[in-house]
Amino acid sequence: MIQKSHECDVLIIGAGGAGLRAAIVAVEHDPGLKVGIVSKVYPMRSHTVSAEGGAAAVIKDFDSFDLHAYDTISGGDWLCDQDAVEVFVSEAPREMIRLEHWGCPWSREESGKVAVRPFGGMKNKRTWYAADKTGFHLLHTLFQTTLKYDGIVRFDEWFVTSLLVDAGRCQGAVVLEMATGKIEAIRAKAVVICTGGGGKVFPYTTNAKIKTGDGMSLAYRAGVPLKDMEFVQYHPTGLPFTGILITEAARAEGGFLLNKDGYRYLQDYDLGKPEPVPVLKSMELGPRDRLSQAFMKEMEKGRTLNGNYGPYVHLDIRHLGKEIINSRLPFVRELCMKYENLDPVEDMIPVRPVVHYMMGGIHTDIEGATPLPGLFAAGECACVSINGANRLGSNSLTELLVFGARAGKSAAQYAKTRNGFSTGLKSIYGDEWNRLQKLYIKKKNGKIRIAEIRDRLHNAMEKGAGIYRSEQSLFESQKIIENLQELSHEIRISDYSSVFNTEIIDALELSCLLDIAESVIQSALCRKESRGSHQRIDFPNRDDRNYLNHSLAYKRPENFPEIRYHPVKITRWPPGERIYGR
Amino acid sequence: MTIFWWTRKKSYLRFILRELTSLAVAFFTIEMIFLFWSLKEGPDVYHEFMEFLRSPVLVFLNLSAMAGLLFHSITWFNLSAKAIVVKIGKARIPGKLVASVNYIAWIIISAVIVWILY
Amino acid sequence: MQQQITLEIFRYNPDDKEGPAYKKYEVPFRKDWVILDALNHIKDRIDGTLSFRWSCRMGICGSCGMKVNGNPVLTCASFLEKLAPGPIRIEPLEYFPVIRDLVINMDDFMDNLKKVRSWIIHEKDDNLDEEYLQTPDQLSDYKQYSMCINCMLCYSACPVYGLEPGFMGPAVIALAQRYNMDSRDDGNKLRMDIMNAEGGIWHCTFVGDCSAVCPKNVDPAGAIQRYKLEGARAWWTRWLLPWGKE
Amino acid sequence: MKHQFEPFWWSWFSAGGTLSALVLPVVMMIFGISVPFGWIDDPEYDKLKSLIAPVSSRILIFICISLSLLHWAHRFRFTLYDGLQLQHLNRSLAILCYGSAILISLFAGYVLWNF
Repeated sequence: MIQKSHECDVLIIGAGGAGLRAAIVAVEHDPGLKVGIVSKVYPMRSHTVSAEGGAAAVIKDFDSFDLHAYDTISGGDWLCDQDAVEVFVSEAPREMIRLEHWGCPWSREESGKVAVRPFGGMKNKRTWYAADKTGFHLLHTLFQTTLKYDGIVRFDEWFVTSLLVDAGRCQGAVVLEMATGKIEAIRAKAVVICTGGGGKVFPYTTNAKIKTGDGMSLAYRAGVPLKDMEFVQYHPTGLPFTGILITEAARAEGGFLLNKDGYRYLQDYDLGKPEPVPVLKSMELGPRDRLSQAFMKEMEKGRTLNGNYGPYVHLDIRHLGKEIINSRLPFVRELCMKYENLDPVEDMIPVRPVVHYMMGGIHTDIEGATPLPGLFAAGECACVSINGANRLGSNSLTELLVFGARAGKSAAQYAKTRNGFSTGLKSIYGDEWNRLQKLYIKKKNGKIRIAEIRDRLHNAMEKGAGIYRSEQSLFESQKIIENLQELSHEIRISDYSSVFNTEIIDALELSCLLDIAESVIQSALCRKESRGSHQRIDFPNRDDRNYLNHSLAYKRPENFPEIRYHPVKITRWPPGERIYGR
Repeated sequence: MTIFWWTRKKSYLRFILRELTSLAVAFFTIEMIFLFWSLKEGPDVYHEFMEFLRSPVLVFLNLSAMAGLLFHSITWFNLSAKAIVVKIGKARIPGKLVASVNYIAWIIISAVIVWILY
Repeated sequence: MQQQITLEIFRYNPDDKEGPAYKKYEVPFRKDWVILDALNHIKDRIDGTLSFRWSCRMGICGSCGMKVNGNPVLTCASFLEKLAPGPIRIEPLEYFPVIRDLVINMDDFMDNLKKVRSWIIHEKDDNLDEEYLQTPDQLSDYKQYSMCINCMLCYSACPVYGLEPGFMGPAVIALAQRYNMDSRDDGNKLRMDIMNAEGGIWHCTFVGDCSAVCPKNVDPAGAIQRYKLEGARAWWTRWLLPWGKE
Repeated sequence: MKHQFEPFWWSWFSAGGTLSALVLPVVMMIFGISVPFGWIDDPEYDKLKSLIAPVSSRILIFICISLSLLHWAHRFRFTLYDGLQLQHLNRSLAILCYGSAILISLFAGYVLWNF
């Protein structure tokens, strides 16, 4: 049943950094608008909370927009849309100052001005930070600020199962209230998707449980293309079991990466000579992707270790001694001890490359609008694109603010041009209700456990679409995913309760993961070059002639997506060579 | 919650014992009032009162009250150190230091009282 | 070393006719497993009907607080090894209504967060060309209170929250204090009225357990006592110096 | 409003708590323990009397006594209120506790006034 109360002018799906920013913009644009935020978790649980390092924005005199733009574009291996990057770098400082005015506890200089620090891939210090919990503070500041607007209505712990699309435009969403199991429609004149990435398609990831690509999948199913999905960023040193990130600082302070023979294997991969003390740009301080790639080569040679959670190597910081570890790397030690039960003062830290971020996402323009009227997107789930083939560190938090604000404003403006809703919504809602009953809620006699499919999916993605890909590996994985898509109709549901049924949510998330997986694989298969984070063994070079293009994956029923290409927007920085580490 | 909620956890029990030290405070305060009353009434009454303090019941009560008073002092000094933020210049004085100031004051005041009386 | 460990988990579903019960599960005993890993093992391999919240598994999202052997903890940061040989009893956080199994209803907290105006209140217009100045010392005045991850452990440790239905509880008051102490904020007076009213600071009897269980060292108990001092000062100023009200 | 006077009572409670924590143990140690056990002699009547006779001493003692009593009243009120869950008797508890503290203080005042 469609209730009048569940009607918004702007409906925001996802309450992380981008969603909250979009909500505030929309309600400030016109306080008369009713802005709904629906999220499957409470806003402060969103994964923005986990970001540690910082957020980039030009604020100091020695810095400039052009430098920030160039770092971003070269970091992205020239796949960024340069008009978007220019907008991004120029709007970043005001967005960050606004957040400062809302109370974000940025770390400061003695003078009281905001402090900035250097970050990988940057020519200048421009990363604002709030100690080592920047994402946490950013998210809580935004969330608490949303509380002051009466025009913002939250639907906490409601899971969106599909978009309401009729008469050629998006008019809301069908939503499952987790606490009661009720399925309802929220009609909205404009919808903004801000649900974050889908790192959980991979087994080893820094991403939280909730990052299952739900929003990408919603748009994808509604016919909106997913852009540049083949680009998945790895971080070279994550804890294999938990995916917790061990910061670069552990290596910068002098940590060694050792294979199973205790050998500093990076010296075999053209990364310099092993010195006892760290040398910039060499060995352990080489670029992230090269380190991740070296790990894969070691693995092929059988020189990695094997644990309960797959292959790994050792990060050894024991020789630094307890005092240095405590004074310079306290957070590393705390994370290891508190969440993985090992003490880096006495034990070597098992590490491996872990999936960190998805550059790709819902295809949007510079205003956050998708090709589907009434539908907007921002944040990691969207692809504007400013991240190109490889995101520059500390750009993601800023992106949430800049493009969250843009998408929120566009949505508010669009909503004001719309008067009512089309009459077809009721039957669309009815169809969705029936689909959910049949596939999940009343599903009987299923055969296969959700976790079983998820494990197989993880294996397939790791093997076929990991750091190195080839046509063969991708084909094999594609077959598996195809099979899993079918198997997913046979999942076994054991929980038939209407109250906080997390098994149904797991099942719904799984279906989204499978969508993300197929789009990643198909996009990777079609891109026959190596660029940024997309490394093809069979096509090791960048190919600007054919692939200075964004890939767009369009969903096809019962088949793998159709891939089309869309040219990269170049304004002032023609493609050049990508140089790391300086 | 049951009426005996404070028996479920050590920390809760400690809390309720801490709160009950107020009985020791009240008991001893009233005892003091009677001491002053006996002083006012003259030497005989005073000596009678001092004898009264020697009775086993009073000794027992006073010993218990003493335990309560000590517990009160210690918990009070430690907790007030957490509530009071003292800054010297720019740095916040750590709680332990504030607590130790409390203890030093305690010793000095006790010594002064003993010195006045004897 | 033992191979398995037993978990006794609180199960409750309002849909079922039977009331709450404890159900036993055997899970592998591993050195690097926390309670949350064991719960996921149960959910994925043994009993798909078990409901609980979790997300980041690194102690920052605040979702996975539960009562383990009677103590409120983040289940992502409590190792099975430290609780061996078991059995380990796992229950939803205390003093909250239970929605189902280990999932609690925290509406009260969410409402109160808004009630105490936990955001910057600033009189002047925003000038977005420059940041407000705030020295590292001014930052350190409130930094500790800004570390709250809203995990609700302190509520579950606070008997007063259990006893006094209207009490706002530790975290919300610490967050109000976080903004009061912020050099950029002008909302102190406004929040003081809320804190002095029913449900505010004067219910607190300084049990102190909220600070003991806080995984982020926020020290809500300290925040509340500081607030009381401030409140008492404001009260006396108002009565003794009525002309000095504003 | 129910909580209008909480800061008032709490102030007395705090002041009394500090004062009693600092002063009472040593006095108790002397009169309640050392003297009865015979570890030290009884304080001499005349000396004690002359110590207390000055108005300033009597004022100090009165402050000490009344604050300690108010400390008790506030703390005991909440011990009953939470510990025995007598929330419904809030008003009566307050009157009972603060009332007796005030009455006993008045008695102490009477004793000291006529010293």
